[in-house]
Amino acid sequence: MTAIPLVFALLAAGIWLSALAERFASGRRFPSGTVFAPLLQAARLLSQQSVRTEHPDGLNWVLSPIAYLTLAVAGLSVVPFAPELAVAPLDTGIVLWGACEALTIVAVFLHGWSANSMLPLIGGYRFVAIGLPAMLLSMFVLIAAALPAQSLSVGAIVESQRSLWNVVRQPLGLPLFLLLGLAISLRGPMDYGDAADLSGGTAAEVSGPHRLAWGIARLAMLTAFAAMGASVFLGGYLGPWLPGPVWLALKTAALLLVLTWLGRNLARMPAPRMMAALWLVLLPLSFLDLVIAGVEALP
Amino acid sequence: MAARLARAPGISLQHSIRHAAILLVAGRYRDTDRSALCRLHDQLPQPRATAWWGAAPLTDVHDPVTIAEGDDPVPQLRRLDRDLLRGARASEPDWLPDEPPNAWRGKGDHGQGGKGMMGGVPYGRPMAMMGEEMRDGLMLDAMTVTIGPFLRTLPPGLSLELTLQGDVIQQARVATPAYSASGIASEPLLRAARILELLGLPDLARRARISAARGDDDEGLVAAARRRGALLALPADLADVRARLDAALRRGAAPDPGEECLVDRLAGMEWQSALLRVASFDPATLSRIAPAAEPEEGEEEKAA
Amino acid sequence: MTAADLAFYVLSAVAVVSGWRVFRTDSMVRASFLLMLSFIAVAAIMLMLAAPYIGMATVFMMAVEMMVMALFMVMFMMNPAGLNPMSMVHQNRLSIGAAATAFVGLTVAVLFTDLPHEKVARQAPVIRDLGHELLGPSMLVFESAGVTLLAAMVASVVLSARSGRFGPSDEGSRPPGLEPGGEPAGRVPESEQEDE
Amino acid sequence: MTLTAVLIVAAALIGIGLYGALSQQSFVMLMMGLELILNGVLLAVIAFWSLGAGGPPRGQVLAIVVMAVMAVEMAVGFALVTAVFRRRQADTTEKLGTLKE
Repeated sequence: MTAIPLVFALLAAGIWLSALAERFASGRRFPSGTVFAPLLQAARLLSQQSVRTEHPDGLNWVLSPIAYLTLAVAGLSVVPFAPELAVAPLDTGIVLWGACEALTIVAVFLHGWSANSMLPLIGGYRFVAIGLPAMLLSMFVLIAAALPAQSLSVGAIVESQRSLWNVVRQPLGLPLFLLLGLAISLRGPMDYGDAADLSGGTAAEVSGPHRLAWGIARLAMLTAFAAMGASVFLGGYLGPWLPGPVWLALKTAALLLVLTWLGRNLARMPAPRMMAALWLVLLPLSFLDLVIAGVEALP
Repeated sequence: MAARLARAPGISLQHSIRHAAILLVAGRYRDTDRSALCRLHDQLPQPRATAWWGAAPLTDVHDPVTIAEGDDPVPQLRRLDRDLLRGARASEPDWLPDEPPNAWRGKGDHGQGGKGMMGGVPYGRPMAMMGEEMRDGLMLDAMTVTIGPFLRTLPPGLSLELTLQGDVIQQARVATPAYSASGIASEPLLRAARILELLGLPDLARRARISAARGDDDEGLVAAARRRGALLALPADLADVRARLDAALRRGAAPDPGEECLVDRLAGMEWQSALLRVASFDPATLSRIAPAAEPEEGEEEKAA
Repeated sequence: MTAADLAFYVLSAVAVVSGWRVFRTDSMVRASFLLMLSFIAVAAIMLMLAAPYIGMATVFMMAVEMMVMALFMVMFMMNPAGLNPMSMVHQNRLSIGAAATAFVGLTVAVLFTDLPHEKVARQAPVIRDLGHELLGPSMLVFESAGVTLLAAMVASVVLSARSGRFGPSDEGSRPPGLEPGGEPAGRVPESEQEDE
Repeated sequence: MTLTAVLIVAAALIGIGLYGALSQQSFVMLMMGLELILNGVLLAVIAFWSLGAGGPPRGQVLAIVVMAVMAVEMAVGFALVTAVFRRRQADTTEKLGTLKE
């Protein structure tokens, strides 16, 4: 059961690192105490009023950030920190992760729906339209990664990369998977839920502690995704000299930084264009990825 | 004016009033926009404060914080923020009575203000009614809403009355025209910054704003925008926006859109594309195609 | 009572109660997600029944399905949030009677049947078995399901898309004439028949 | 957790689903009833497989077929609802008195 504290330590470190990376990436100068800036921001939000809109769907309004955060934790629970060291070393690890992806879309939609306001609702709607195809192609990519391992368990997928990491073996896999990461953590080119053109989208009406909870949940999902991506494509805990959990943390951090950079430096196209790109270009690419994995798996 | 804030350390401009702590009213505003300003203010979460930078405070505001037009607002804003957080300054009360747009309490079959399935004003607002979807002909709910005049993604002062089905605009009407702009407010780079923000490139937008505030050329800007896919992201039916963004990044004159009417062009467009198109016009063109500009100047932004 | 039994009772209660609430809430969006909750509870029971793949896949599928359902609700239904409480129910008594009959009948059948009791072995490699079965002896079944899904996809696009082969479907599209300028081929739409 | 108990839960789900399918006017709600019936069926199939038949691989194949049926029902169902709605603005069963045009 040493895995449980490891999960929460990784989550906390990931949230803090990505909040910090976000600040550095923005290129702003900060007066002092930059390292603690996320904490200060959190304290500020805690002291603010949590405004309620008129007649929201009260239950879902409260539940959606909680569900989002829970899904991040659940997704992280199948990631192994060392051989046989995961909170839930399931045989169906990546199916569980897929279920978490799908439910994340539900959580974001509910967040937009429950505010009873126009911009959040449009954000929720748009996110579903883009999120579902993105999730679909991520599943193909994950199945391709499961092929050489001959198992749906994340631990087995990591073990199958002892000779060669999946990022090399299946070059299409990681880039396509990163797209999904940008989508489910609501950032940059795939942020159709909380985008600036909707004044914050599903989060446009939240303030104070509620906004803090939503922000933490977003970063937690980003961390969970990065850990998953590091395990499936970058060999997870595998690596010389250092112990497994350290390697996983390092690779997770690297993916976090890549995602943060991509999120701030790629333009977001209008939703219909992105929709066409997802269905007509990227989904066939994920099939191609599956074919490549299949051909390689031939004895 | 707000372009000058782009460089200020520790101050970030927010997209939603709910995310802000301080409302900064920069420049003059129209008398007709007063009620919109009050509504905006009342959506600020507490503790909250308003600063008037080169703007006349509303008469009934108690103890207003005013900043002269030529002054640097950053030190004052910082002090204000610190006082608010420490409780040294009381949070501002609502400026408008907190009441729904229509009375609903106790009315109707269940006290929710509605009648039957679709009638009445449940919880203060009428329900969306069916209308034909433009692209597909399905009868779907259409909602009429007004956005602006202080929406950050629109040019200051412009407010549009939109009939929306999902994120597609069925019908548009200019409710109030944009403020006419002169000096720095008509700087092309500010327009480019707004477009870049709509494209999800906040850092590049900030770079453009800083360059606009300095009033110098930033040669790398076009290349940087190109590298990040800003021009590529615009689809073929937004080719005019692409051309105007390219021109604005070079601080050049945009190609003349000719005799087009803005609101007609917006019908049938999806939300982000529509905002991109609105943001791409320079103030002079905008006042021509989205008519009846008034001789005032002003900008309003939110700072935290 | 073991912890597993307790978990089973709680999950069953969640599945049944949320299934019942689906038809009792005014908000259509809540209704679809209550149904999803019911499915998730059933999926958790299936996990306890040593069917991890089917359970997880159910959650995955139902999350997507109910999401789409919620969107359709908001699209098609007037008053999707249930702001004006309403009752859209017909033949209520008959339905309650039928439901009660079905439940009682099935329960009686369950209670009075001599059910076999052979549990799945604890360490059985059920997922591997499933994979070998699907791509081995039951391949025909599996492929039939796949082809059926493909047919359903084609059918749903044909049914729901507006653009017909000869014009928008809701305007009664008809194919061109067999010879240039001739009478349009195909069946004459009902509406035009009445005009003649 | 005996086979009998699980089957009774499945029966309850089927009963509630039947109520929904028969009583709801709106097409989409009606489909929710059908889904709930299939939910009960799926649970019963897995219960028989796990607790009754000793886990033969074919039992899970049956469950997969049930899931495919669910997906087909949803896809074709929604397509039909869209088609009918486009043609006649009908979203409840009462508005569909006839199958003609």
